[in-house]
Amino acid sequence: MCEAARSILVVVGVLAGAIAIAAGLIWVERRLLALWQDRLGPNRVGPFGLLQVMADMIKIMTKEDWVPPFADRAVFVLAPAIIVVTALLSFAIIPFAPGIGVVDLNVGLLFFLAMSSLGVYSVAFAGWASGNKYSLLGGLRAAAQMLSYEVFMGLSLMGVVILAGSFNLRTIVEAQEDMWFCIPQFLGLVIFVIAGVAETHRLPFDLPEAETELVAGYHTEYSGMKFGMFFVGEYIGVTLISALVVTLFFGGWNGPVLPPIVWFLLKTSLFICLFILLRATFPRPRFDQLLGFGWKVMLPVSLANLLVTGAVTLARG
Amino acid sequence: MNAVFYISSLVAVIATALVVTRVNVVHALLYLIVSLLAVALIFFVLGAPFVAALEVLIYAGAIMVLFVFVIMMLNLGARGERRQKALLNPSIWIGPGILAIVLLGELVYVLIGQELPPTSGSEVSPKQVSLALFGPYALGVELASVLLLAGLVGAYHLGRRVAPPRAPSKEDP
Amino acid sequence: MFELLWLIPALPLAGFLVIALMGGALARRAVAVIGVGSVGAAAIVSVGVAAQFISAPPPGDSLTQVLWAWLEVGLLRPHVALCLDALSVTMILVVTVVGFLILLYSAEFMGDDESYAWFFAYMDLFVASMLILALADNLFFLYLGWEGVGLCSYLLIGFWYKERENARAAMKAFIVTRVGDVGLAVALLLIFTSLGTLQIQEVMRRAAQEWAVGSNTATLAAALLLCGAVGKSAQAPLQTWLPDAMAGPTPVSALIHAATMVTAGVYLIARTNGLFSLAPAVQSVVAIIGVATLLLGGLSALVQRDIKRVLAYSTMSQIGYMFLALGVGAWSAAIFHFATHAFFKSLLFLGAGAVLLATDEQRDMFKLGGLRAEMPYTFWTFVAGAASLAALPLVTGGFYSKDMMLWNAWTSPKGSPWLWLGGALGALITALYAFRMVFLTFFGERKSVVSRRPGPIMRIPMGILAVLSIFAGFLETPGWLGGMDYLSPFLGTALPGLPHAKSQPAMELFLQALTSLLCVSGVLVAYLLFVAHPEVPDRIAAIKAGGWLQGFWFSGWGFDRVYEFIVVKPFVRIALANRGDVVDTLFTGLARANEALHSSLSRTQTGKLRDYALGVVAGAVLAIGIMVLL
Amino acid sequence: MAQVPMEHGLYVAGLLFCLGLVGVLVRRDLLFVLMSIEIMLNAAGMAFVVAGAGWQQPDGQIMFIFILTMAAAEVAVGLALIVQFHHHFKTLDADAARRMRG
Repeated sequence: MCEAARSILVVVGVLAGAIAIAAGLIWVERRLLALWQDRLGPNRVGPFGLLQVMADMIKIMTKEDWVPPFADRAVFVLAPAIIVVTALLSFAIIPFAPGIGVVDLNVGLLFFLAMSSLGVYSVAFAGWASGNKYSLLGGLRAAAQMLSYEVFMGLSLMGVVILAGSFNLRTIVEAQEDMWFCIPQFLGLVIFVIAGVAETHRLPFDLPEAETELVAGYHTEYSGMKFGMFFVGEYIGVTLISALVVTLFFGGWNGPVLPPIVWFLLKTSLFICLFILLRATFPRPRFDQLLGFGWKVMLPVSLANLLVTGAVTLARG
Repeated sequence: MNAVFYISSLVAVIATALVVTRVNVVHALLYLIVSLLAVALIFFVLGAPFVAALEVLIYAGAIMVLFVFVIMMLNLGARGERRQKALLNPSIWIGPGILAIVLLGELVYVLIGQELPPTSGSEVSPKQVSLALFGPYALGVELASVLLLAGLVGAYHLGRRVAPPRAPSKEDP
Repeated sequence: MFELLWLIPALPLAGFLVIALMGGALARRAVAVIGVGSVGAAAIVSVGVAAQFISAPPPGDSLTQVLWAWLEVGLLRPHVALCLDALSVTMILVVTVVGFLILLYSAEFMGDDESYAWFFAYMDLFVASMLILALADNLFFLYLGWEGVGLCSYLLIGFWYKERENARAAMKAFIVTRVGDVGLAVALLLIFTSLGTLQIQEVMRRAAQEWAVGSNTATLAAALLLCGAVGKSAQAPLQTWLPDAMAGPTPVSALIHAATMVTAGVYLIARTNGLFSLAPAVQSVVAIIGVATLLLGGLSALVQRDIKRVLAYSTMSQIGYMFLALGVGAWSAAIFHFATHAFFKSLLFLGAGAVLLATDEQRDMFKLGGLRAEMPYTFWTFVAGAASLAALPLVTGGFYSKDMMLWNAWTSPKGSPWLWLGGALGALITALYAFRMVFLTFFGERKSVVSRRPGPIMRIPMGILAVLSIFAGFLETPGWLGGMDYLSPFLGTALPGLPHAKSQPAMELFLQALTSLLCVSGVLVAYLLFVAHPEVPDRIAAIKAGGWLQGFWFSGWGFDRVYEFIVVKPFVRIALANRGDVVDTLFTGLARANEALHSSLSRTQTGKLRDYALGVVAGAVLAIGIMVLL
Repeated sequence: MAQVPMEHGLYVAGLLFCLGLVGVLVRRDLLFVLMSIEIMLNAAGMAFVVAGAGWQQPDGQIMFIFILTMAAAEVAVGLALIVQFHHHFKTLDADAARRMRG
């Protein structure tokens, strides 16, 4: 009974935590961007504008939830849910600390990859269902981009799997007690971060929603809470990728003195900030450059990384 | 957990039936994805987590996305719905339906007499699968890679638009 | 020298291959050099081999050179093997020497022909085939040569195939000889099935052991062999192709249809003499066929107008003599006459060729005449040949060979005075037509223009052959005339001799005198009829019986008409009746049924993907159903 | 983990296969045909996995992986063909390409 209650508590905690962090990120991002771009950012609602999130929520909730008549209603409604659901489901396999985690899946890493590959449908269907040509183009771009980068994402993680000898994230974290995988798998880390940015289609890889060319791409027609879900889904994705980077490459909860869960949250926050820094600094490439970079640079590099890792592991016996 | 199996089976069958009968290709595709996810769940509860993950990752996540991609590229969907409906007059279902039922009957007939073990519920881990895959089945892996290469080359060649598209051929009298 | 035996057929074959494969690229002179030279080289090798054979005979008086195993099917293991004995030595000598001389002659004679290269290619192939035929160690290999010469004969008769008649003649020759060849093929099968071998010496040995004299199998085998021989050697009743075969170029007639190929039948019978000895009935038939043909051919030759047809009928008749000799068991005499005949008949053909060349293909003797002064060289050589043909006593080769045959026909155990009488009568007729030809062509008033005289390349072979046809006879002379006998004992090593019943010099002398008288009188009669009183023949022809006889003989005793009536016409009628092809209805019916089936099946090809898939699935369901339920 | 009779899993696989079969036979739109083929392939793979689970052997899963590979290659080529088809005929109706009928 106690076990069941604990499980439920963890699940609820993780869900709430993830959503809360994602929501909080909206404020964090705006503040940080303002800081780096030498402007103010939201600072009126509450101390340091902290309540700005609440204001935005109220606004978004009360907006008219409009579905365009030319849209495919069912798919239009379904699409934003997918991204939030898949991203949240991925949190199930993250080991936050010893004993804290939703499931201990021995194909955990594959589960994450599977979920992220399902996330493609969200943007693709959103773009298609809107019945708008910009949206369609945005959806197409999103599909192509996510499909491409998923490949390297998976490949870049295989180095970690080889070193840890398991798909289980908990085992992977435990395998990093002596050395974080960011050292032997530095290349994998770089690829994974780039692929992660592409997967969440944040700047500089936000071509599916490029405002200047596609009028916000696949979510042009969305409004109200449906738009809010895309918006929040993106921040959940950022959080998820950061958490995974920490888990896979930076030793997860491992760290001296402080309790494991604190270490984990600290590291994750650091990487979230890094994502925001990326957005603040990089320009947006052309779409063909994006795909070309993916297939012509990332794929060979990740394959080489995998090959070398495998060879070294074999050589060491 | 047995309930999960039966529920997923039901979902898979219903979703698949809907795939076959839909007129909107995107809806059909969505149902197909649901069906595949349900099958993945079946795999999982039957103790095959590795292929369950692959089912989602490759089948639902990659192969079906290709379909979506093509649908979006050709801009199909709602536009062709009425025409699709016209193509599916009820009488067309009779022959295939009978054939399928006969085939299913044959299958059931074969299985009824057999003494098959129940699924044990214990897991066949990814490690076991990998060991067998790169052990006795190594040749199969090589062949599969060759097949993929052939598919790659074939798809590239077919996908190229070399000649300007021909005028649509006249409907034969 | 013996180890070079294989070169003898191989050289002309190589010549054929070289010319046939690169004929287009070779100059005419090169073609002539290769074509003639290859046979000449073969002749030199032959002479060398023959010289060694005579001076140092191999053990058992025969020599076999196995080159390689041709094929192996069960018991049938024919080797490509050459067998050299006295008979084949004689044969290859004649074939290569005469062949070389004729080819040499052709080099000039065919000079203007557009298919020069092919002519030499075919001729070389012919010589090669003929040598294979002569040297073959087994009947299977012999049959290869046999068919090879048949093929070359066909190709060369129809050499000027652009004229329909020539092509027809070629086909006729081919088809008529084929009738005989079928007999030979069956004979081979029979021999193989009953004796289990085709190796000639082995066949003779086993036949003598296993078959009784006059047994049915032996008779049948000999009769079938005879069939082949009759066809190839243009004997009655399969002689009709030979006169038409004159459509070919004259050197071809000289080589193939006078000197060599047509005597293949004689060679075959001599070769398989053991079998014929076992079948006395068949041997008698051989003699009767010989006599019948020699009279038939002679009488037909008597009334021909075409100089080459005269020679053709004459050939037929002379081979009839050889058959007569074979029939009475005088194997050596037949081969002796074969040799002398090869010389004088090819000489006559070459002479006729020179005449035709000079007068622009004027074959009608009645339109020739008076060429004696214009072409003295040709005239004298021609006369030498004609004299030998007419067997003018003492001075010609033909006299000695013919005399030997006639004497044997009288004295041999199988002979009889009747056969002798036929032969003697034939001698008279031979003299008559031979000199009719000479007188008509070279005497009397000149009726045609001589445009061209034979050059040295044509003269040399004619001269050599003239010498040979006069002097070849001295190889074998009767007892009272020196009693030279070089050939008979030599051939005796390969061919059984005749049991010399009793020496009857008086009788022999009397008969010789009688035949000599007949020959000389024949010449005289010819002189009277065609030079002194040329109107007499016309007067004879004017009589009803005479005219009819002339027509009858002219047409070669109407064999063509008879065959036309009993073979060709019915065949054509059947073919016409069968124009719709009775048998074909079965096949067309099959085709129709297939078509109907096809069109009903093709209706299933709707082009619709679903229909195909439906077919596949239905089939699968059915197959699985069968597997499940059974 | 579920402990169900192996037949039940196989029945489900068979049912899915037959549904895919009906789809192939009934639909004229090439995309639907291809999707139905995917259903059939997946059902066949499922039968393997179920059998593998029943016998506690990895072979079933391996066969599924091979089928997956095959399906991936097949879809790549099939979709390329469909795109070309659409360029040619401006439709995806398979019957538009019935020029080859007997």
